[in-house]
Amino acid sequence: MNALRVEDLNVHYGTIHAVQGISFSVREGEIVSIVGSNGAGKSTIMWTLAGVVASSGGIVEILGSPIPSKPHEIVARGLALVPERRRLFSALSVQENLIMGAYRRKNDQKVIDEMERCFKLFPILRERLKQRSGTLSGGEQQMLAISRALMSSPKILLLDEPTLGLAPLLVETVMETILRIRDEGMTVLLVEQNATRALEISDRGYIIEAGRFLKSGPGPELALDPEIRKAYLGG
Amino acid sequence: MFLQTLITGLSIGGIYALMAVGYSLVFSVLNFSNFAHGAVIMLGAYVGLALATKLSLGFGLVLAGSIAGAGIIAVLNERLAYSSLRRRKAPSLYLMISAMGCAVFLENLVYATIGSRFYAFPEFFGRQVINLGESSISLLDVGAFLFALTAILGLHLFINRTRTGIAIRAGVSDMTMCSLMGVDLDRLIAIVFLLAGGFAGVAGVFLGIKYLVYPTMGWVTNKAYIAAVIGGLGSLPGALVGGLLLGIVETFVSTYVSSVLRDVFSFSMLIAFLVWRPNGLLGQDTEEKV
Amino acid sequence: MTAAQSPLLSVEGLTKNFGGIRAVDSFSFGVGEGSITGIIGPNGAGKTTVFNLVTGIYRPTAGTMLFRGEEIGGDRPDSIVRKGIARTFQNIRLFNRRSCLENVLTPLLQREKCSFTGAMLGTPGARKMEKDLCDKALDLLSDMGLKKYASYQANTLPYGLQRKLEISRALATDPTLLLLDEPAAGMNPEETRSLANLIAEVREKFRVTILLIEHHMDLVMNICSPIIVMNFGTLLARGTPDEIRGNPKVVAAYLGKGKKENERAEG
Amino acid sequence: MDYILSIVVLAGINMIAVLGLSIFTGFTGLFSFGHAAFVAVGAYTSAILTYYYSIPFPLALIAGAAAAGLVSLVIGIPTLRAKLRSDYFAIAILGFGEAFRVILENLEITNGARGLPGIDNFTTLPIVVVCLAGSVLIARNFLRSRWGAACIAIREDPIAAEMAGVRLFQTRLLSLAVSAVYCGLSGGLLAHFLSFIQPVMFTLLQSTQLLAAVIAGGMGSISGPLIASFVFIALPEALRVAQMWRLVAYGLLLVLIMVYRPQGLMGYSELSSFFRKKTGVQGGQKQ
Repeated sequence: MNALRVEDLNVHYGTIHAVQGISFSVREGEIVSIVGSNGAGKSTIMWTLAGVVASSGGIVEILGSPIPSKPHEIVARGLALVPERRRLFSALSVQENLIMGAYRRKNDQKVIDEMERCFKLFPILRERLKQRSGTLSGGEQQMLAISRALMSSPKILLLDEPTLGLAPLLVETVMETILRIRDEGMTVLLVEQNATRALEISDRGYIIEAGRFLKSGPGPELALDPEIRKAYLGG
Repeated sequence: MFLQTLITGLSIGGIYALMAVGYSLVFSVLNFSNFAHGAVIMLGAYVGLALATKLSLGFGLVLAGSIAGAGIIAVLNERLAYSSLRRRKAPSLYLMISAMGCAVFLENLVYATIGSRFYAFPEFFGRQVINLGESSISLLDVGAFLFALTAILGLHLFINRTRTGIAIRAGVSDMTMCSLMGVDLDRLIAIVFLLAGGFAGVAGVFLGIKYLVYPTMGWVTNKAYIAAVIGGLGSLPGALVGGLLLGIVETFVSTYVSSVLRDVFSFSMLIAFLVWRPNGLLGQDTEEKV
Repeated sequence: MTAAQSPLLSVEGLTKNFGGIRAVDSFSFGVGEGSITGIIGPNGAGKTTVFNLVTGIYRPTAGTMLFRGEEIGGDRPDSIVRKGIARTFQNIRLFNRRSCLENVLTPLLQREKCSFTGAMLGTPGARKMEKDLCDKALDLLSDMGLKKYASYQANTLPYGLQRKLEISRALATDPTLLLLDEPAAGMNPEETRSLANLIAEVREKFRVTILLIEHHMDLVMNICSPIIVMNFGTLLARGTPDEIRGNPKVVAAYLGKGKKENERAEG
Repeated sequence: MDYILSIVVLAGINMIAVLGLSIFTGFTGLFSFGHAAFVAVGAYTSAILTYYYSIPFPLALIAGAAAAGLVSLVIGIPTLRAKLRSDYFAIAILGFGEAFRVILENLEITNGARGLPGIDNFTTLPIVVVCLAGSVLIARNFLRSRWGAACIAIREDPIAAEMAGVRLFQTRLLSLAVSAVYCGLSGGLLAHFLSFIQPVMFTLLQSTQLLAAVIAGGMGSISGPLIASFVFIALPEALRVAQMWRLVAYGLLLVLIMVYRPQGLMGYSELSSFFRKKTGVQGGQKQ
């Protein structure tokens, strides 16, 4: 079954047609990447799926039914977004950020269980629990951002440039975490500028340029496609 | 003399702080100066007055009724005058002008319907005084001060310890991300206005008992606004510190310098803070990045 | 016309901190007179911050910026404009509710010295000067192919023409150096090609040096030389389009590395 | 007849102040809750000059307007130089207006809160008409000069304005001073029409009414606010609506405009294009 199905999605910012009739789907348990250069419309797709940016036409279905309009209703349907540049609640502690992630859970024990699950993925967070999240290092912030999204135990996780600004070693950690998350049964939609590594771990990938898909295919295969290089560096 | 002045200053400052909390709460979440807060305080005082005189309720019930009444008024105010502006992300200035319109509207509506008469609360506390050496303090002043301290401390705990409180702080940090955590923003903002209105109710009752109840009594909150700016708009401890500081400074200026200069001094402080320290004493520095 | 001759703009050790974040980190580069220099780099590399520093919108944390040999670090934006640097913005910033003519007329008026009382009383001299400047503005608009839109309100123009109008307004400040921040953003390949032609034309006609940030690589590779590549706020590479395209560091910065390379970097 | 005449004169006087604030708010994009203070400066300065020193009325008027311009620099220089957030600026000038009123209430020369009675009745309808016409003319010229163009550029986009060579601080300060001069002139006329002034005539409420006229009339238009201010003064006066109900309506109007039509009741674009045709900035360029 499709976890996410998008058909003919269009988004306008004023006079700019940022997303131009894009269609794709993500099956349950898949990792799907959308790669492309800056300004191609990747983040816009993510914000639209999360309900923050309004689309100007198109169909979005989540687990077989139409997506609600408000962000908090979308979260309730099992979709969580880790946005570009993390957007942590910087004045709040690590613990409070995690509690916010589980805002919809009324059961305290469930919240604690979810937190334990996150600590298993990222043990460092347990040590930082009381620290203000704004004072964490870049890598730790990314781990917290992913954990915060996981706290709502989503069925579909959207990751927008999770490796932006990270050193190679941390890029590896993030990518391996994504694989682990998928193995636990989650569906992942990944948007990356860091195309090679993202496609390597993806079941399928799409190359986007100027608001349109240029090409799609199995991830590792697409990673070697010269078309990508062209999309990024011209040809 | 000095001690007496200090204590008077603290008690006035306590009431300033109660009022400043409402400004700070709304500012922290919606980033605008809600000048209608003064009118809500005034209406809270009228609600309390009606309960006390028409229904002859006791102090506790009057306070509770006034908190509830002002809280509801504040929520309605947000729904009718601010919510659509907020949803279309209008500049904070538009919200402020709308708030100013609300203040003028509500105040003159009371003036036109209830009238400009001054009303007094029944004497809940009598004229009891406590003697401390040479100085004497009225029970009301002590009560107001202690109540202000307790209420603000309570709010502080609520904001820091409860799930809703954390959500409010998360909203202050990043509204969009707050909604992506599953928070219904409309509901969250209604809670913020309910809290601000509740504090307005308390302030209205204390203000009405200490002075009198009349349509323009809300303008005193200009001072509360100054207190909020001094402490740092959007900061709760700031509202307390700013309120107490302004109360003390004002009382000292009027006692030792001149009572005429008191208000000039306060407004000059407002301008000075806005120009040189817009984040106040305890407010957080906003990042330089545009 | 080669870049190496005399650097019109030379930037040394430019650094900018925002709170704890270092957006630009001792970045050095030069722009040769008459060149079309391109700045590229992945998302968040600090390119627009460099523009904001050069035009005085931000104050640098450290570093020097010499324009025609004169230090401009710390100057107000309007005085930098008067020294001859003009720019356009990533998200077009026009005077939206004014006509195209007024958009171009505004910078022209700012360059004139005129008597305040004369203007207030509407003396014939003041009137004449207004008329002359209007004509000058119209000439500029017609050079840019916008003459027939002169009386249109700026925000009613289609997107591509708004970009053009913004470039016209920048040219009206009589610049020596023109900074273009993602001029092709939101354009389709066809519009991008005609923009490339326009940029080359503008350089000839107005004798300006051009420094541009762009993500449309076709545009950059076709008209820019040299190209400067930024990553993490510093200089990653500099060279001709072919050198840049073949540079493995640049490719890695854009496309990222595979698993093996990442693990190699670890050791 | 006298009654109607006095309404017209009052409306005309008010229109001059609204015109001034319109330059500052409608065309430069800065909001103020304190312009009543500049009306007060003009009123008191000119009244004191004719009352105590028997200075000729025209000179006193000019002095009042000039004094208002100078006083505006006192608040304008620190606040505009600091580049306050626009709402902080509106509040700072509110604080200034309130502080200024308190000072007026306590000075000897202004006769404190009781006010100055017995000012000579110099203001007549022809004088108001001449002043208003001159004000409109100069405002028009100002707005199409390089300074006016700079003001409008700042309103549209301060950063783009700077990159078009506009001096931000100087232009904003100039706009404030010009608007204060207009308010000062209006105050001088007011004092010599009512022949009695007192500090409560220049409160925050008055500032809010001026701002309401500008916002209601339409930002970036000269004619809109003029019509609005005439309607605001003349209509309730003619219908003999009690002051407090009038204020109820002003308050409601401000909220409704912000919620439904922040560009002003008459709409931004029609009025601005109407204005543009009149000034002829684009004259002769139509294809």
